Amino acid sequence: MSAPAQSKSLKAIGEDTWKNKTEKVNAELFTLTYGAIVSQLCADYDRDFQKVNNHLFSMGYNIGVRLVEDFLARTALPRCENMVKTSEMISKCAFKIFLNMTPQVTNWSSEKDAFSLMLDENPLSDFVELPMDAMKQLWYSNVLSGVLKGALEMVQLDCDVWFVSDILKGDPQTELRIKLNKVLKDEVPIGED
Amino acid sequence: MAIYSFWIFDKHCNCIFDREWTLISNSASGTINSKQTEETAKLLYGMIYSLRSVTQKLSRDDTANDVRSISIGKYRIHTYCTASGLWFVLLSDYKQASYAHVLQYIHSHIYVKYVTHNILSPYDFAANENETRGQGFRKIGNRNFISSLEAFLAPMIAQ
Amino acid sequence: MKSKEDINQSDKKMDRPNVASNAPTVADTQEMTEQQKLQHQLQIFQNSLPKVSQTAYMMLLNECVPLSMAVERKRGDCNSKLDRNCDDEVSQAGEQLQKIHVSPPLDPPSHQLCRELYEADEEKHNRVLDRLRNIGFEIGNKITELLVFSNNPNLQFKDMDLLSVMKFICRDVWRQMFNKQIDNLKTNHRGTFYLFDYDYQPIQSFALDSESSEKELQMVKPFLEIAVGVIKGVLASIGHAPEDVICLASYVDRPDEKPKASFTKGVSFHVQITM
Amino acid sequence: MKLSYENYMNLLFHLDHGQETVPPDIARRIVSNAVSPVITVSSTPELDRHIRDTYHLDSLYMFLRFFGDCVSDRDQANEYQPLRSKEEPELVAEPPSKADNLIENSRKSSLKVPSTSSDTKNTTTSTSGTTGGTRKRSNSLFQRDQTQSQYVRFTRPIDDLIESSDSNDMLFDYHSLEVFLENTLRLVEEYTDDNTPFELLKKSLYHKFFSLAISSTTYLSPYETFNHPVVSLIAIDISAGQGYEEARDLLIKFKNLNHTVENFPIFMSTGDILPVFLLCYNDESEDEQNACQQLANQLKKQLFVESLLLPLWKRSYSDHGEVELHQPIMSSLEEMLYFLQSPTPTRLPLQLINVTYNILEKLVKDLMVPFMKRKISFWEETILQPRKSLFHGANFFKKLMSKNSNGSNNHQPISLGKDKNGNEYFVASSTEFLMRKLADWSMMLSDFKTAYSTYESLVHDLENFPKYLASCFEWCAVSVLMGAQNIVTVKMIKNDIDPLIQRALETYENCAADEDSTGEELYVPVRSYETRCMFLASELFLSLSDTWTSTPYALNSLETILTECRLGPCSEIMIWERLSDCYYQRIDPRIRHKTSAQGAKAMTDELAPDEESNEEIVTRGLTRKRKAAFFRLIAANKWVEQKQWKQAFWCLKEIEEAYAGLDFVNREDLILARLKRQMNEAQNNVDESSNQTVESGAA
Amino acid sequence: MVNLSSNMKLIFDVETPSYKQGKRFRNTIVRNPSVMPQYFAIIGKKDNPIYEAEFTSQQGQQGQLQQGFQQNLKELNAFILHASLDIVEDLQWQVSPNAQHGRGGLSGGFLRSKNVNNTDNCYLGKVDHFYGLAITAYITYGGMKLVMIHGGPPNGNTQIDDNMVKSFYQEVHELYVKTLMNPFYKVNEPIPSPAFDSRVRALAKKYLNR
Repeated sequence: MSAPAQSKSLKAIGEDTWKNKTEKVNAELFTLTYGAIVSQLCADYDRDFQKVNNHLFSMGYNIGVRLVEDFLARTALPRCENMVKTSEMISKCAFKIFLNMTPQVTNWSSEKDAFSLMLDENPLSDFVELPMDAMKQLWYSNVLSGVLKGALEMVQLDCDVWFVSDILKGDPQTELRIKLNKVLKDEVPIGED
Repeated sequence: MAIYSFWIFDKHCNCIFDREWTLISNSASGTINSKQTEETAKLLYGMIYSLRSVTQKLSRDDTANDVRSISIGKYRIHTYCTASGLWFVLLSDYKQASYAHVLQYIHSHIYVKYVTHNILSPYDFAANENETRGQGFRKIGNRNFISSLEAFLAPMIAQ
Repeated sequence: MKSKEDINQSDKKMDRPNVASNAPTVADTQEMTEQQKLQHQLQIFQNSLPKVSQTAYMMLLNECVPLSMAVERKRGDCNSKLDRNCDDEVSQAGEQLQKIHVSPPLDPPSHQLCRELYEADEEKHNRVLDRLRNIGFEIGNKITELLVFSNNPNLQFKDMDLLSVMKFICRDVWRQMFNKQIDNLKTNHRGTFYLFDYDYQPIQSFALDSESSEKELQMVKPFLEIAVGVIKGVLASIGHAPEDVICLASYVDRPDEKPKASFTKGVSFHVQITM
Repeated sequence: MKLSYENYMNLLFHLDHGQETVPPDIARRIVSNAVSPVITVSSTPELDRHIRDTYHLDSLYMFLRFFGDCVSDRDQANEYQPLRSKEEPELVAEPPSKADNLIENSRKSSLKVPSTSSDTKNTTTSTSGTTGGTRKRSNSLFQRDQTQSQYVRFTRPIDDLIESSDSNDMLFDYHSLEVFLENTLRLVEEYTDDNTPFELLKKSLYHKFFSLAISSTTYLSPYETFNHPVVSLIAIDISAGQGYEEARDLLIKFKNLNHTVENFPIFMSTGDILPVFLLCYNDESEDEQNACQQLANQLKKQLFVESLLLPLWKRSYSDHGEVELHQPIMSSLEEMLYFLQSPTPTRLPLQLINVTYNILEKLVKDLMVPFMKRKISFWEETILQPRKSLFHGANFFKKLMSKNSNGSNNHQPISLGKDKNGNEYFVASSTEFLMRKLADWSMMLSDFKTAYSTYESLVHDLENFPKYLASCFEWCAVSVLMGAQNIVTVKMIKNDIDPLIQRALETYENCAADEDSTGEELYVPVRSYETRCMFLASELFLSLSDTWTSTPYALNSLETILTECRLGPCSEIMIWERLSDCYYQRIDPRIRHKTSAQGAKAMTDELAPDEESNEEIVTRGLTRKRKAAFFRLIAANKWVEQKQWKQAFWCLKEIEEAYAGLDFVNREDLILARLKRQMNEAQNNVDESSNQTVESGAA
Repeated sequence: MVNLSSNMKLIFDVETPSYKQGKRFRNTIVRNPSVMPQYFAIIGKKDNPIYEAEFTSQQGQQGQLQQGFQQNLKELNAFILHASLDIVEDLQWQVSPNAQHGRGGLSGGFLRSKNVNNTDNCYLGKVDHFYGLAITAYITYGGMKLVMIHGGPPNGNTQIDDNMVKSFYQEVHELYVKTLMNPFYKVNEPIPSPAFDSRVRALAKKYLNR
């Protein structure tokens, strides 16, 4: 079986699901809402952005563990056999279905266990300009890391997910890194092993 | 009677929901999340698990090669496994060739809606290590899930 | 920033019906009243704008509640330790985590946080609700500017009175946020309004593992607070200072003729504006 | 208690009233006063000497000028401050002299000011509230208050006026006005301190300024008759033995002024001036009293001239209280200036003052007003009626006539005449000028309806005489604003009044432009008419009850004055301040009660913050407070430029609230901060110099 | 006595009342006619500016300094602008004859559409004037007031090209909404973003000082 054929069908699944099976909401409202949350956190933590990052991540995790079920239910896709497949699934299906975007997959590690998603558009951070004090520390879209972390964990992929760079911080692009730690083993009932 | 019982197992090998019907004439008959069926659930899971292990060993490449249904004399056991490790299992009349779409519907329209999106409900029914590997006891108990499921499955009982 | 293409596309889509509506021909408008036509065009236009998944949005919105509780926990921890270094420790740890790309410590799962919120003492509980209302207020305060209602048939900018602002909330704001309108709006024409939403979308999937109970209602109640904040925010953007606006959410029974929804109760937002 | 007209206009000398509000109708009162009949005073040198000896006043005129303005208000008597040691109830209660009885029934008391300190001022209020029955309302739409047509102005003898006038004279003199202001401001500086309430005082100063700009007792205009004398008082001194001979000679001299005085204006006629003899005598002398009475009868029989008997002297006068007189409100600028620059307090016995007022009331009620009315009805019958029947509904015929006469370039040759300087004017006896006089006198008598219709019909006759025409338009508008004040509607302003004013201004403008192009760098006199027109319009608009509607018109006029008229710096600042006042008054009627309620609340200092914000929502866009503050700021800046620190200080105080808490207008590089710095520096300089004087004094 | 020596006098020179022209004794000081600066501000709900800028003409000949407002106006601009808010608010609540239902075709939705019609009644046009300076204004739905003082040529009233000015306002409005979407930006607070500033200036260059 050829990889391109597979990926094309993933793309088709993503687009079809987005087009026909997804209730939609205005992207600007989404941006606005996320912004309100981040700004509330910044206020709560008195601009200790490290804590804000952690909270966003944690919030994302709690979303991801549930969102993945929704995703699987919509697409009925099976588990991926490798990270390449996973990366395409994330980019062409998951991002497409939920955020109507398709980040580019690049920067593969030589072991093919780590890759980057290039978010050249990001509905979370549309219009955002970081204040000076947040430029250094805040990963504005960190909720995404959490979501991916949570979602992947639910399909037995223990990964680390983090932002490498962000346009908001003055970087040339926004890069989200996903690195597989290990594939979790399916549990075995007591007595079967 | 077209269907006899319905089960959901999670990735911790726990049965998190079961439903057994006893009367064809009464779709409300039978038990929900019953203690008595605990043993049956374990046996059922064990069987599916073993079969699955075998099939996976038989397959040549990495692509999925899952058990869809198991047919045994009077019954047919339909299984639907999600990538997140949930198993939806339906015991039916042997005549029913496939209930995959039914199980998929239950997953996507009932389970996701009333369990996954119910923020008051856990997404993982094992609260700690001791409740994994088939040792868990928590069940899906919320009325919206049950009533939707009943409404969906009721017509099939008498088919 | 959204891609230029999207904007341009929406422009094009905008223009066509626009021209049509200005054209003197009556033929194509015979079937629709002017008002309906404007509504229709508004719909077409809104459909053409960038979108994301409603599910993702709803999860984000709902996750605010456990998040706010998690914040309360963290802050409570720090306070109870009475340790001035507490903050520093955490952030240092965070920085280290960042460097080695290990995931930061996670908060408890959402359902647990919801339970904690339910069990929290009144003071904590209120702080969490305040936090939620703040988030909602921020959304509401800005959404007015975002939603153009100059020629929106639902609201004329120049002859805007309180009632039309409330209608704007019921129709436009609600539809944007919850994909539905408020079911019923009542007013005494002296600054008091009741907005009834019989199947308030964010909570429709919510239930505890038992029959409907007071506990369940109380646990769900914080999820109404963002909407409360939104209403206050919209009013503030129109010039009614938050101090002058009282907005309270409560449960109401669904009228019989309304179709059954999953959640047991409808929601009523009681808005009172000091004039 | 109500603040009296006079106290308000001279508020600087009545600072105890400083926290009251502007009297209602003030603009109309000022205008009424400004166009009130002028009375010339001529007297024999003997009489003047006698007065100088007794009362230290140069002449009878110098004595009488203090009694101008609203005669029935008896302002000078109100100045009476009883000395604590003296109790003089009898004086107050003393029955009026014989002359008083004659006019008793015509005294009016409605606007008399009750006493503040004691009941000794009852002299002014002792008479009953009966109103003079002679005048009745001619039209219910044209309201009038009871003091109207009670105003008079005194001036020097006609020959005196003519001698000192020049055809290039302004209606008012910009320069003198400025000097007057400067002097007044100096007085303000002297009379006030940092704690003096200043809001009302500032308004009072403006109205004083306004009244001087619109009135003159010395300038005889060829185009209107407001400043032309109506009565000529001819006074002789009975005590000095003067009698019939002197009186007759003086009368003849007066009657012959037309011929004897070089430059006697062709637009004036002594025939339209009522001569009245004033026989001054010593009240203690029975003989003199009798002589007066007899002489009065004789003068009436033989010369057909009425006489008034003024008991100018009496030893007992000085036994009682004396009053320090204030300057009259309407006086010539030159006199004002003179007294401002060299203030010499004038004191007269209270009793004499009351007696004099009694005589003057008699003059006004019994002689002057009836005379004017007789004249008016005569002109109405002889000029107006025939015209009406002739031209009624046949305007085209009239136009035809005027066209024809235009063709021959000789319109109604009898009407026009040239004076010695070659200026062509309507002569006093011309139909046009008599009609003008009819209108002006109606105006003086507060018969605004007649005034309006006469001005209006005159407009057609004067089409080719722009200077006459312009003034006609102007007074047409003024008569409506004066007469129909409370019923003026938006529509009336828009369709009738404002167009009249605009036409007046345009016409003045054209005249001025013509003369500008011919003349050298001189400010042509017609400009002063234009300026006055705008002053009048602004103040009368501002006095309308619907200020929301009317203030824009007032603003328009004031802004034009600022940009077009060559006022001196202080005068200009007065206008800037007035602009600010206008904006403060621009309050939508819908919220007027609210703002006043708010003001009341602010006084009690119990304004909750959210309550306030609510108020703001309701009042948004319905006031012009920010505009007002801005113009006040400009005024402050200009005061600083003039080094009028006190005025600047007051302005800044007035806008303090408006700009409080607004960071962006309080920045260091902006004007407000700069002004504050300059004020401080000036303050420091003053302190330093005063320190120095102290030091040097100590040394 | 006739004229003022003060620097404030400069303000007078540019005045020409609407119904009168050409007074002989108006001292006009000849200034470069190409100099047409603008002072622009976005005013928040408490009369606080959340953004301010002065635009200067770039049009002058080589070597000519970019000229802004004269010093005396510079220190006054904020006040002129503040004063005009009364009128802006007045207009804001007036029912516009043009804003009737069904007129103007297509309606709202989201601002970014750049649909001209949906911001029609936000633009108030010239609202005020002060001695030859014209003041235009624009209100956003959330009640922000965009106000601009247009400096004028020395010998007449400033001419406002409504289409250009309106386009400027509309695009600034769009920028403002984008700013508003920034969660770190709180409604009614000053806009500190240099990007916003440079974009507004670019718009000014595009529409106002060509």
